Amino acid sequence: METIMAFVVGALFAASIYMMLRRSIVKLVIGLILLSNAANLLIFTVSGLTRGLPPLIPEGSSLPAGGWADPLPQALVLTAIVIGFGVLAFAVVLIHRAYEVINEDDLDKMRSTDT
Amino acid sequence: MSPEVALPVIIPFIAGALSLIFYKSHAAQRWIGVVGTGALLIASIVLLYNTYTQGILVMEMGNWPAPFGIVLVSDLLGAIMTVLAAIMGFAVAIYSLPTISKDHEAFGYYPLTHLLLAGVCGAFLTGDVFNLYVWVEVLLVASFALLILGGERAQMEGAIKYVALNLLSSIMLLTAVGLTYGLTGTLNMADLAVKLPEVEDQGLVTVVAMLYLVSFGIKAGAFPLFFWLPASYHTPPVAVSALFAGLLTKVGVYALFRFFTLLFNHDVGYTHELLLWMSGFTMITGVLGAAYHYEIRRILSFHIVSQIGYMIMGLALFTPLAIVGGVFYIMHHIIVKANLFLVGGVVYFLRGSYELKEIGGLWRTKPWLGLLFLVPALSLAGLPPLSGFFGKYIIIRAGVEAESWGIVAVALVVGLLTLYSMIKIWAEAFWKAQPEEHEERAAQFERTLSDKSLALMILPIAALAAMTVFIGLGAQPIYELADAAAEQLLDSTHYIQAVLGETP
Amino acid sequence: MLIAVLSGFILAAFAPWLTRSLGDKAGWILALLPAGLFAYFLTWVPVVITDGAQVVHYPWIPGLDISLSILVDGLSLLFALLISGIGTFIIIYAGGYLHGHEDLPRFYAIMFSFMAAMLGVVLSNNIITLFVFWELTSITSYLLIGFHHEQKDARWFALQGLLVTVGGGLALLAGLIMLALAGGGSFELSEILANEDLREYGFYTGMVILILAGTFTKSAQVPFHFWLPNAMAAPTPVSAFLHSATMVKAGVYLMARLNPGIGGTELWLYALGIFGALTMFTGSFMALRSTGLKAVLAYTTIMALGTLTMLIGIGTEQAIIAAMTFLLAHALYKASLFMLAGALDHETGTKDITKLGGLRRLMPITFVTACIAALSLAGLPPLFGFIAKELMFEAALQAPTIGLFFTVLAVLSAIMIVAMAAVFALRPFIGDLKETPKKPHEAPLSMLIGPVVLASLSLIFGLVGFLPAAALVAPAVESVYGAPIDFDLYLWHGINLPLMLSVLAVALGLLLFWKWNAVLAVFSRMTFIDRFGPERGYEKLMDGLVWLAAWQTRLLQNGYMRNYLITIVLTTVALTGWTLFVHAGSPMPLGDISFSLHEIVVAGLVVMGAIVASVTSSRLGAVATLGMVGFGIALIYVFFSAPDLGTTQIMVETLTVILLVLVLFRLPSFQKLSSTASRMRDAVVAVSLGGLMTLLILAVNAVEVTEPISDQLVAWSYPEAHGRNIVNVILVDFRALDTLGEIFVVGLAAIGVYAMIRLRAEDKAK
Amino acid sequence: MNSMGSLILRTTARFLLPLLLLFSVFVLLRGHDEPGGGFIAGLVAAVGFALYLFAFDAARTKPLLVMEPQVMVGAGLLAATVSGILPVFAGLPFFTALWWPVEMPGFGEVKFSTPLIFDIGVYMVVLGSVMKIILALAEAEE
Repeated sequence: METIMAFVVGALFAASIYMMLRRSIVKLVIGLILLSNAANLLIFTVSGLTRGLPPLIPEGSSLPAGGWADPLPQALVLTAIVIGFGVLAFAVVLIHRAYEVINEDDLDKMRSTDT
Repeated sequence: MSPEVALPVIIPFIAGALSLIFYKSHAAQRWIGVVGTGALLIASIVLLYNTYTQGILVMEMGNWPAPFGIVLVSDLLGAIMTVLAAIMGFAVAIYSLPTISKDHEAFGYYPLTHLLLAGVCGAFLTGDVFNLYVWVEVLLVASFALLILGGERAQMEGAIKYVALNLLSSIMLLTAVGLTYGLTGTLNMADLAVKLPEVEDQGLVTVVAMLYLVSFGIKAGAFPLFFWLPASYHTPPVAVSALFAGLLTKVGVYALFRFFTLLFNHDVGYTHELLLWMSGFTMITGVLGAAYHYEIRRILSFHIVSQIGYMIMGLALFTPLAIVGGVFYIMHHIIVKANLFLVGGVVYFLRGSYELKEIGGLWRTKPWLGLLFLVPALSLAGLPPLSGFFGKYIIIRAGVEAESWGIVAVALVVGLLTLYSMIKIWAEAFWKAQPEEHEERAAQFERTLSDKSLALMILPIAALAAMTVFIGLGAQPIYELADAAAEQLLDSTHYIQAVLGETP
Repeated sequence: MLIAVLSGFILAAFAPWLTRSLGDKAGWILALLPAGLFAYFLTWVPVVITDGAQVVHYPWIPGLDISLSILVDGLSLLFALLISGIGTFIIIYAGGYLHGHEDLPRFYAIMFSFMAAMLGVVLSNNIITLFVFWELTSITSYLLIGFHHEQKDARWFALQGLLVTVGGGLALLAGLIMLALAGGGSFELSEILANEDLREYGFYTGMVILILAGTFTKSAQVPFHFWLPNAMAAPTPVSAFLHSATMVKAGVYLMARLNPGIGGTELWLYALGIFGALTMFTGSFMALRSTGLKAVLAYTTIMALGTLTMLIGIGTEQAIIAAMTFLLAHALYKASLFMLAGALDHETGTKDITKLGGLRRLMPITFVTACIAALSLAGLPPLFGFIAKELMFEAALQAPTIGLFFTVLAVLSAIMIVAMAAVFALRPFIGDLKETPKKPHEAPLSMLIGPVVLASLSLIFGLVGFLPAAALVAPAVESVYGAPIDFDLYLWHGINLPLMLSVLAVALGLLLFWKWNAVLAVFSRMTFIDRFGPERGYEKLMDGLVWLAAWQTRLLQNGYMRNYLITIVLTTVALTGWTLFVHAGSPMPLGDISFSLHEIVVAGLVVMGAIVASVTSSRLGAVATLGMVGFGIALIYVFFSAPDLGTTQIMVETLTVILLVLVLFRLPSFQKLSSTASRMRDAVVAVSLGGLMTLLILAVNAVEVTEPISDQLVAWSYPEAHGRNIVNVILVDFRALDTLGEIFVVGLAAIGVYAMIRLRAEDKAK
Repeated sequence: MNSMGSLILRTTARFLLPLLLLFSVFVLLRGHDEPGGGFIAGLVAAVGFALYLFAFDAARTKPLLVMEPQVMVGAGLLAATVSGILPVFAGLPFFTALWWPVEMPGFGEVKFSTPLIFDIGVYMVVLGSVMKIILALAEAEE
């Protein structure tokens, strides 16, 4: 399944970059959301996929029964998801606000700070 | 256990949380701002002193031994960077008192700056790659929010690029961390330093190193990844610009130094050669961008880029002297660059514009401001006997010793062009007479600026200028510090032993 | 000794205050410092004559091999005496010249810094310290040249001088570092020059070129000479100091200083000899074309600098003797002439020679002094300049190679200099009185004392040449030559070839003077010299720089977000992909491809969702498919043993979609903005990164990790950390710091969002 | 909000909010042993308030939060940070878990601990932040 997931993650990365390259700021943000998801899934995948062995310790035992899925990447991904949420909430409101100020959805018309 | 290692993170966290709780009282926030950053400064100096006298300090968070929990590690580089961050924080906190508007205070300026500092210090002190990612995000989101405070059009335009490109960088960092864990099963930097060389396919390690290189390269504003910086740095209030200029890119530079000395030193011929090319182009493109512009903050922003090149050059040459030069350069640069932005702010408050073509006459009316500008400006250009000269001298000497003529030539020519743009600001803003068509605005701005405000702005500027002069004239102790830091960087056994408590 | 060198800086700090409180007498009192220094340096003369060179060591930055050690030998002492001696008169002179000027206080501050920096250059034994002072002279002279800074020209010329000299200075820095390496690592001149095999250094040629780049720019050698005449934008006291004893002489000093160590090679001879001779000729020729009092003098300075460089390059005994004698002679008459030029300008209001005439009655002292100094400039007996010029001819004639070339150029220059000396000394004073902007009268004492004393010295030294030879010139010659030479300086040394050449030069020079008006008319029509001179090169270079800067900045920082993104993504793909291709050895294994139906369905949905989201033209469609991707990923987490992740992902996804719906639908609907071609390009870029990530995952997955740190965490989770949900234990205990950072991120985002929205609300309220 | 169907929504919201809050506390407390934890719990509570907000309006929702969301974020951050500092006073490194088992009548033994304080801090920050964003958006609407 890792191999298949590798392609899924690749597709997510490709789709997100493609979205970010569009001129609309909305698509830019959707691309960012996809990108964040893609990276999370990548971490989850590269540390190995395990079916049906959540890292929970049953009552009366001190180790999960019958092996476990690596809990550390899960914790990392969880942190990353939450951070991603915070950042993207900001980004979403930012483009909203930017649209109100600039009255443009087109990134090509937002060049005044560079030139 | 060394609790002082965690203080530079904890103090701004508490100050930030308190500022949020007292968000209705601006006076309380101002006090927390000054006291909090002052406490941070003291804590960081203590940390540096202890690190210098006792060697690398380690704090195992939660009492979980490394490499299993998160460790905070204060080696000399980390401690030096923390002190610099604290100096910046304190200077900007004072400078903010007269320059930050009520609106900005109402919408979280103070908590944001504290948390930005927390993120920066955390990034400098952490000994864990994923934790580094978290700190980078903390400082990034804080910087996002600071960047848009005010909500002007330019800020929005700049912020979109800043946010998008920096998020891309963070995602790459996250990806690289994930791959690193997939390769080695560990996140602790010291442990990684042990386990990365054991990875069978060393080529794959280099591949992951490239991802880190790009990610930190974006953060550092290196060529060809720097676009977000000149697009946004000139848009927020000048105190924020100064803070950003001093600190944010340096997190990227710091991370490059950390990763490409401690973790990725297995294929120096390849990775550091790449860094060398990167540094050369970074210097050139940055300095040319500055030569093109006529707006003080834009000029200064592009110079951040070009100066980053010198620091990376120190790392890329990878000789002991070059690393010393790199560390020295970072110390000098943070102080000088932030100070230039602060002086630029004073110019603005006296003249009402950052456009060089619209201002002038300051040497006649405010000669002391001229001196306070010349010190950091000439230092930035690397003129003796100021701090920048010695930084550049060490790096150039390292380049000559390594017989890397190309990069030495680039570094020298870029130095001259840096002088050119500093002199451009000097000649236009200070020497030239105030253009008549903008005289009215200038007079009005100068009238509205109270003496007390001006004094509060000059105080940090003068202090930073004094530091610049001191680092220049009294370069020996600073050199010794940089030398000791470089020695730790080049011999990773110090670091590994301090963290893991064993000889690798 | 160190205090002597640095005293200028100390006084500079107080100079503005002193100037204000001392009022009219400021110049006279401030001049006590250089006068004292002069006396102090004089006391060293017997020491050096009897005991040879002295090194005094003061530490500074030992870690970087930088010290404040001071080298006192004949050469440095000669320079130090010139700097402090002439400096004394300059300070007095400036008090008169800039009398009542509002910027006089800061002028003195910069002037003393400049003087101290110059003393530092000639007295430093450490080459880096020498360089520090070297650059300080550049920057302080910049501030001096731009004294009239509200004039555009002054700013422009000041910048020109700065860029040329600092540019050369940077090359010099590299050259000096190489010099230290060549000398085995010591940065002390006394140790470096004691080294015999500097010339065998592997990069000798490069080192010499870099060092000469520094000295040639500083000492205004062709083709860098153009900045020097332009530097006359400075007030006259500055020009007088700059041209006679300081700044431009720094380059000469350094070449002379290094001559015993790295000189004597063919490269050295040809580089210095040819460039020096050409500079000498160019200077004289340009002087002939000039009509400004200061311009004439500036070009004769270039002539003198060229002569000195040529002589050092020739490097024979006679040449070095000639060089040191000429150096002293030039300093005396040049300072004097410049101050006189300033006096004329100051009292008449014009610097144009053709507009001056008949002043001999109104300014008699000026007239007589000018005549004496000009005679020395022209190299006529019984002035000191004559001795120097005779020696120079002799050295040129006896040069080891291309002696004829040197001699011809030297004689040609001498002819023109004779003419210009006559022009300078006679034209403003003889003939009928001409109308001038100011009513002329004799200059005040403060402005005359310097020229009178210095011109008298020219005369005295000429008459009793053995005095300076014994005391000043001989030790300097020894330093430069590297070995003692016995010689005497006499006015009369028989009828020989140099004397014949002198006679010829004087005769032809006077002829030229007689016909100067006609000559000027011809030469001033030769505008191609101005059009194609090196100064145009400098201007073109500056224009080119501005153009290049504009071009590259517009190219790179073009404001188009997608260009930035494409650059970054392609850089990533190139760096990572190339490294993967070249360095990662093992062939990519395909890994585990087992799957069950529900997994593959969800995976397919995620991919489909991503693709649809990126091509759909409907906003709702994009948001819905985005949600689909998110929930699909949540399911994948659940399938692969991560219930916490699944729950969190669902929650977050729900909130994200709500936010998007709340916010995005106030924005305009999607438009097709890009062309098909750019879509294709974007698709290629996107797929290349996606493919790269796939390859990376496959490669990393093939690596077996034996002992991940998480094993230990699992083992500790219940017994040590009292928790059964290991993921949560990691979050709140093992890696609580991450979580702390994480909630700060969330809090920060909330502040940011709040600020953005509320600020908008306030905008509306206004 | 439109009035059509809002009656049902209001009734549901009134009914659901306490339930969701209770559930969120439950998720928070069991998080150390079963899937859950401060973050998820905070989101659950936020969803409850969000529902209430949609049903009524910002003005009526705000008082239910007990404190200003901004203050709640600050307090949560402070609680989490302080929970990390507490062990220092016991001479242990930052974030070392301290456990105080407390016998609670009816619940049995409850493990009161610094990780729990930490998780409560997380809960408050998440709830406060989300509410702050949503309230700000809603107020801007009105």
